[in-house]
Amino acid sequence: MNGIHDLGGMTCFGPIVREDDEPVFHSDWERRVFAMNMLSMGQFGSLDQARHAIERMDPAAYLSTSYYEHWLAGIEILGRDSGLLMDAEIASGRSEHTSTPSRPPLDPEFVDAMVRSGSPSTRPVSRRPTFDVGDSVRARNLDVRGHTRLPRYVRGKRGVVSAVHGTHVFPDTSAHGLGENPQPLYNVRFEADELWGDNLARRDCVHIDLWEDYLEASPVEGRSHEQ
Amino acid sequence: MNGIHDLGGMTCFGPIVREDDEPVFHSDWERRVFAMNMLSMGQFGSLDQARHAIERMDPAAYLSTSYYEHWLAGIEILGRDSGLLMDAEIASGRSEHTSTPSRPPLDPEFVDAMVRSGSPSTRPVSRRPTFDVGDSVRARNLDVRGHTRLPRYVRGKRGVVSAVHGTHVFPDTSAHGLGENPQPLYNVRFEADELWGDNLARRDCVHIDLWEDYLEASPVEGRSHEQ
Amino acid sequence: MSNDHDNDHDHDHGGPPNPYHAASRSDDENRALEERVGRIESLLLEKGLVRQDALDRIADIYENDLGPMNGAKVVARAWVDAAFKQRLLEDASAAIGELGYGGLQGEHMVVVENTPEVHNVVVCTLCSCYPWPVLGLPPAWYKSPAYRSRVVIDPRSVLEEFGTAVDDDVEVRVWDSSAEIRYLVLPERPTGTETLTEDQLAELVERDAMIGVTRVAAP
Amino acid sequence: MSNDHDNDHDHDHGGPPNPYHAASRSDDENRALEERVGRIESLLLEKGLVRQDALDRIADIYENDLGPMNGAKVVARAWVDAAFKQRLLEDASAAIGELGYGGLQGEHMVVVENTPEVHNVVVCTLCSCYPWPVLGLPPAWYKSPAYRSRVVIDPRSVLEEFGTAVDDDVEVRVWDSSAEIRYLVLPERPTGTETLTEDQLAELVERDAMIGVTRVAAP
Repeated sequence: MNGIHDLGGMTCFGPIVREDDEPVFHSDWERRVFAMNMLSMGQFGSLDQARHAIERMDPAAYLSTSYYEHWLAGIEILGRDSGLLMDAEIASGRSEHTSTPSRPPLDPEFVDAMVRSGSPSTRPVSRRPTFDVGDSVRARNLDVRGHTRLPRYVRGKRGVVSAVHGTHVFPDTSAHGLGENPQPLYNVRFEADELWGDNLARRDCVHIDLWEDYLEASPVEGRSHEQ
Repeated sequence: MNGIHDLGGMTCFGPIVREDDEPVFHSDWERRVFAMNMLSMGQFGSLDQARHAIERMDPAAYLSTSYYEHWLAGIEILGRDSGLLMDAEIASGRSEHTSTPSRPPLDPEFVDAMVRSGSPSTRPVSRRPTFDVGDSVRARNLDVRGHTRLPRYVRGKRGVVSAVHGTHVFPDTSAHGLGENPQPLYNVRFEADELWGDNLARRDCVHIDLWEDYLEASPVEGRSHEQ
Repeated sequence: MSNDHDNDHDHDHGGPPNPYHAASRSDDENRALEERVGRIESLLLEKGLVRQDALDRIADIYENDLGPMNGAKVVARAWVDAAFKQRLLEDASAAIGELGYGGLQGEHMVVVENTPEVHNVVVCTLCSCYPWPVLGLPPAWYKSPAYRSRVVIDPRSVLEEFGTAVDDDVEVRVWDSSAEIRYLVLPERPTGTETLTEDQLAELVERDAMIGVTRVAAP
Repeated sequence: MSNDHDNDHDHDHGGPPNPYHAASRSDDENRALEERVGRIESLLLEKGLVRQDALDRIADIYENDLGPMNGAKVVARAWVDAAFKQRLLEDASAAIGELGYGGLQGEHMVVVENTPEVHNVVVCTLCSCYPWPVLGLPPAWYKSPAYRSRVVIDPRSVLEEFGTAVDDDVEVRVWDSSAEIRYLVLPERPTGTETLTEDQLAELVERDAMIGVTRVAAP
């Protein structure tokens, strides 16, 4: 999905507004949204599903609401998608049907353990990476209608593998309940002039993490992909 | 400028909402905005400048307001840019300084003539086109910070010239008072799989008009641009 | 924008609301807009930048004189007059001028022909370019982010929404009006119209078919 | 969003307003949000999907226990302990674990080192990925469209806004956190800090320097 969240490379949002002595939460409702999102995610779906829920917000709303409003929208969308919440319930705040959670609610001790141990995205799968550090690659220009972590700004661009990160869950399938499809994850370095303009002359680059299915080999001479 | 107006290729706006028996104007204010924009443009700037004014709207406002609200915002922005209107005047609706229009206001007869004759963007400049129908070209990947009519979705992509349109005013300079810089304008055909995804297999294409400065030759074998 | 709208984030089901349509504005919002428009209008008039009679005139032209009935006549003529059609496809501005149409936002016309092999559809992804002399001012959907964004990447799903099925072996050509060239689609003449007059044919031709999102239906 | 904001379209001068900051919400808007949040919270509690004590616990952890003071200790240790620094650059998760930090949103850490030749800066263009165990939750600007969109295409102008000038011959490396790898910048140790203790050094290290938008200033 080529969504409004895919912001990399836009130049229309003006200066960056900072806040002195910014609190962790600006108001009590932000704190509550943060907590609910962290604890409901396991009931409603995966982190990838939660990200995709926010990506499906109305684009104008996405741009005109604050961060924890995105999370709030995400909880509502994902709760509905999961079948555990209904529109009428979200509107009223009162449970109107019984739904069976997939697991009991987390207790504080489990919360402590979850924060401490995290939830690694690596999987013990021995899939030999196709690419090695130093290899020239091209980010494929893929038409993906669902969730993807291949931003538009790198699609079709050539870069060089700078790290091999091991085998990680693939968000494009994970976000849609289509399995973890673990595969090699790479860090790829793209030069600024390749990404942003052949009229640029800057010593800058972007490093980004890309899964194997996003990449193809690219001969150094720079032949474009041909079917 | 990579702005919110550059919408081609996004897939997040949902279904297209149509209106049965849609009137030309939905309300009187739309009619008045249309008329004002048409007649003030000559005072405030060129069509390219007017387009760029709208492009500079706050992105969230751009997505959450209707078309003639864009035009209204454009009149305000361009009026201010031109020095003919001041913030305080726009807020109050009362003139607070005298400014000299560059020309007298149009009368109804001139309006009739303007609508009839139009305002061609061709210029009698004999600049020999570099490309011919059938030539393989690549839309350059240009970093343009101001107005441009080179949308992001074609940048860096290969296509074939399908028509040569003559010599036209160049919007990238015209929109910034940097001269008309007339140059050959081409229609270029891009295949769907080149633009949108190497995983696509559809007999579709996009034809788009691109100025000579947006293009470079592209050997058929598809070598990427190299500096 | 109302608070109801702002607080309603579940737009992924059934699509987003459509703030892009002024028709969906509340009375309060329209009133606020009337006032804002009134302020800028007073200012332009007081400063001598525009004249009221000229404002009225231009609105009148586009509300009453120009519209898709012009384009329909061009299409009908092309259907009945092969030589005209030839001229239309070779130099659309001149051929359209023969019928008395042309001028603002139609200075550089190109007509693209639908055939059994090719279906054409027109958009302006960057703003709202449209051939005013032959179609009038564009409908709101033509200017909406939904249409502008999607028709270039997924024209078939857009055409489907308009009820237009296109076979897999037909090529869909999307024309993105990025310059001052303006595009008009010459639809296919429907079967069963052999006995109709040029005027009767013109009555069959609707705006959306000349944008390319629909076909001309048989009578 | 207030009407004042909606009707104010002239954002090209001095930049847009910042609806992305909850701090800029009106009392009415915050009240409406409190109510909406209250409804969903009641629902989750009533349905047995979450427990109030667990909600309180997780908010408490991120409000009080985790924050940039953790990252600052990692940086200070790297400045004073060359072997630790080596381990940090080779396997950041393990080295950071030596100091007791790790876990959620820091499972796969990478530390990138600023040098006189290279300046690193971190972003998540697609959402808001950030190394929570060492920096806590991200500031609003890190999650804003302005930062996310521009730092990849024009990092030098972003750094300038943060008061960070970068010489033309220094390479700016932008790290876009598109996967579950989390990045921490190891800033350059400022000159004139040779006599400071590790704890004193840690106090110099601010959040923004570990994101890479600023440098660590000399004391």
